[in-house]
Amino acid sequence: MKVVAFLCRWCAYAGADTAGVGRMKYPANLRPIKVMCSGRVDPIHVLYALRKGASCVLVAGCHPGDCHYVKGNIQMSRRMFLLKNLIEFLGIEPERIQVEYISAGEAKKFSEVARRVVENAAGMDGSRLKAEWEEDHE
Amino acid sequence: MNEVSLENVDLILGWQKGELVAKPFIAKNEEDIPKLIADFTCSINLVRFLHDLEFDGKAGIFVKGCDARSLEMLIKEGKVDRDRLHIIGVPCRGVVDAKKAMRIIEMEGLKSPISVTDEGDFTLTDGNKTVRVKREELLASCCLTCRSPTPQIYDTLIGEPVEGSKDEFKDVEEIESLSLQERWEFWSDTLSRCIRCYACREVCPMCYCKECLVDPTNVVVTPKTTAYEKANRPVWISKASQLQENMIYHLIRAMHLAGRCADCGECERACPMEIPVRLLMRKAEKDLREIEARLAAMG
Amino acid sequence: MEFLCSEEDIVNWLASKLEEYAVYIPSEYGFERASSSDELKLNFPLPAISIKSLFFPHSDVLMRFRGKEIVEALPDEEKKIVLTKACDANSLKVLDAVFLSEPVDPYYERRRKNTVIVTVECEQMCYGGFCKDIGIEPEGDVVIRRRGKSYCVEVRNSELLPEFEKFEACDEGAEETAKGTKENLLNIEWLEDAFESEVWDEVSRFCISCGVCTYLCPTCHCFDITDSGRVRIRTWDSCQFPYFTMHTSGYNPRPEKKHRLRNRIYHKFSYFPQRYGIVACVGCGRCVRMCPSRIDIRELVLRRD
Amino acid sequence: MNPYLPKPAVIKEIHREVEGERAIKTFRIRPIDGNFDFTPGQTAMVSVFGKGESMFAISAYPDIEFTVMRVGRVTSALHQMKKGDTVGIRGPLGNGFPVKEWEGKNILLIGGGVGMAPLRSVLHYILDNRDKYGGLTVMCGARTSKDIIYRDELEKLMDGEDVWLSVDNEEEGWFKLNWDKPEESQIPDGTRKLVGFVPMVVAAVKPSPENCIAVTCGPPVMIKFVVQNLLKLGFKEEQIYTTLENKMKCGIGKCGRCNIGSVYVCKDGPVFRYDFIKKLPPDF
Repeated sequence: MKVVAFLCRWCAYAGADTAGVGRMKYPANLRPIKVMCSGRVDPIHVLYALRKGASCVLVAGCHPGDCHYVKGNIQMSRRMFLLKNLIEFLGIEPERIQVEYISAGEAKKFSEVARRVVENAAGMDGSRLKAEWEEDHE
Repeated sequence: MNEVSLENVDLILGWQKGELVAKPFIAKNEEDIPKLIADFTCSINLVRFLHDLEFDGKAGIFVKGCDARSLEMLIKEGKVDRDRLHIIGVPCRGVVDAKKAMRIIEMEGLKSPISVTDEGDFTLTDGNKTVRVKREELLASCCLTCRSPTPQIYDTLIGEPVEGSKDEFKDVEEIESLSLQERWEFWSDTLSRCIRCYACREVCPMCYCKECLVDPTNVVVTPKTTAYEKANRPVWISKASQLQENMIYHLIRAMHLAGRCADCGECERACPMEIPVRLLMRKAEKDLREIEARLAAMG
Repeated sequence: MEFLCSEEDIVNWLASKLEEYAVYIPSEYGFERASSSDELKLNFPLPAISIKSLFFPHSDVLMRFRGKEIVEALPDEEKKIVLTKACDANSLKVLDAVFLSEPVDPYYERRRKNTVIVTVECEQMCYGGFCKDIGIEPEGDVVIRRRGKSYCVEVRNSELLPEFEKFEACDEGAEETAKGTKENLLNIEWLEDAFESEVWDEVSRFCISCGVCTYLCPTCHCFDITDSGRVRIRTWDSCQFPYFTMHTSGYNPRPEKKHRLRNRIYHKFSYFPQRYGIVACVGCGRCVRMCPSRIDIRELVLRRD
Repeated sequence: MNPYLPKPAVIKEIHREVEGERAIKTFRIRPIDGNFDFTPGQTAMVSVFGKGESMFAISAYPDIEFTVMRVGRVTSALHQMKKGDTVGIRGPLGNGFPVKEWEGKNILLIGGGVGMAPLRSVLHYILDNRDKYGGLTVMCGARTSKDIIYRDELEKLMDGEDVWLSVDNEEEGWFKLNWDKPEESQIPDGTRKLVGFVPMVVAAVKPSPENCIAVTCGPPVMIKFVVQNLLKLGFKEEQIYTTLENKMKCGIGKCGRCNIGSVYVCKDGPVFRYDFIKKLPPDF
């Protein structure tokens, strides 16, 4: 069971760093991917993660108003809102996609979110979008 | 077609008579003008052909209400130059869906050639046998919920404006009322049929990208493209027609068209496997409208 | 040998085979395996996806890679009975010519052998179809023709003869009149010196380069081989796609849609007959019915009255 | 036998031919089970598992070597491989050169850039069976002297055989041909390194068509003008051979993308005689 986390380099990733420095524990099956801005996360990245077997995808960006690129996080949240609705429409749990706002200082929030997302993913079966036939998923 | 002339335009992109439904047609000479038609058989959205149409000066184009919506969006996106177009608007009372007609023809055993006439309801006849069909049964599905059958942008309008109906997204709500499991069953049944012929994409006026994200073979290669670039292009989904790959294809298409889709229904009419492609676009449209309404209410 | 049977007789015969054979019957979108005798009938539609999908499916795993090892992924052999119409039955001649000629394609061969083709003749051409115009006659191991309320069953595969001997023989005279002598309207001689013709600009003007005509065509057999993860797959491909023939360098021998459409027509009516001696078109009309731009192949290859 | 199934093969040796953006490397490959009989000019599919497979001309004889320019996904993956790595090899495919038919004749090989690769297999074959053939002339051109593949090998060969190297741009120590009238160039005796496009070299060196077979391979433009110049020198169309290339997937005449008219380049080619090519529709 794996969770892919797209973390904004300016805030959420820095938050994860702070959590690491502060020796706060968070589950190891969260696989962080650093992105320049959460707005960079294209729906295809999220779907690709699910296709490759991730149970859940977390997209974490700056708090509204704090985006380094002015409104990348707002665009991300709109995009993910729509994507969640669409996958739900197809019969896939919308909880597979999680959106959070975590600032660089919120180490505690990061570890809590990470734990919550992983626990939530553990409660679900494998994603229906996983391409079982491809046999490439370690 | 008295309202139409080649005086100020190089050519006119229009429709000509075809069996069952009209064919796209380019009128270049005065003799071509009488061949142009604009009626209930003109289902094809001609706006798509503007992307690779070559002409000097101006071109005339026939648009129905839905076609005009896609044209408007393309103008907004800078893909089409409004000043080079002479838009001939055609208020539309709905168009025939060829696939629906063919199903009736097969069922009734009609023989080609078949003529269709619009008398409130439709009449199909091959000379020997005549079949009357209820209007809703033959109209393209998008026509049943069309909000603006009269083009919103035009230079010439042919005929009287037609009142639109209120779109209540009943088809979307029907799916939404199902449980997650039921929805999954519905979509896995329909989307596993997809053969990835990409007709829905190719026929769509809004799908003009030279390089499509989901099609691993369609990459733009110029003499300057480096080997590194070609070698490292991500292949997001495979070419296999597997349910998951098909789903991601349709999800991505819906995401890319959200808020841009004119609901002309071409994708659905083009689909040889009768996948309700429109439904996904309409779901996105409905959600976006709800957000808009909510934001407006918040002031 | 021909036998006179009722629909019930034929359905009973098929039903008796359900255990030994996988019986496939056309549904609206493709061929589906019948699980019980209730699903068997002689009145079925021409499915959107042709018979080729049974022997040459859209996506087929060729092999898997496990480290340095290559694991062949041949399909299981299956004894099949396929109910079909004359057009699809004829298309198998074309596919056989390609896939069973040297070197034999083992994936196709495995699926193709042990197949009994049961062809039900159509009483009239379907909308858009032109099979009878180009002289397509029913092919198959068993050919079923309607004779009033009953059916004349022609058993061409001698192995199946004993199973029908209990039925009364069908008189042959009736068969002759039914076949009729329709003139062959195929008109392809003009292709010989039309390679550079302006016709191709004209017909391809509204082509949108989608794969509908080729994917639905029962005789189109172009494919692509790609690696996806650790699996090598074969998928249908279409000569109408712009990048079908593009070299990695970016050079494309068929860069425009007129070149690609021309190739499709020439392949079916000129190149294929040159190579294998048969025309690669069976007149099923799928491309005519489904083309989003209403391009009609009949206008190119049929003599107009 | 499954014709789609590659045999595992080990990379025995890698030789860097050309560096830079369009790097070229030659890979010597040995199938693990050892069997692989081919004739010069035949091709094979080389697989990089998980990346795909590509068709290459076999560029040596009797060793199995492939000279690969880095252009796309598979070739880039190949370029990253090391000695001892495993690839897949499927073949030999295609028709190859009719080297048996050519016995007793003079052979003229004209290659441009990476197009020299298939000609090298013929070269090796002729050197192995040197007594069966008459005179041997090799002309090999590239953009610069650094882009000439097999340069060491060809320079060594200059001692005994008639080998000409050429580059497109002027370089020190290389004799510049008359640009406007190459046929009037006065090439000093013993000079074998020329500046000029390959077709110009053909015009300047003036090989005799007498009992000669000319084989040319390279970029399409080069082939076109080389053939023109050969015809001017009195070569007959039946004396000229070339190879064609197209996008290929199956390599066995089934996948339908490499056709030129009714001919599949992968199965019926890649070697064609010029009089045959002239009859094909201009679709390549």
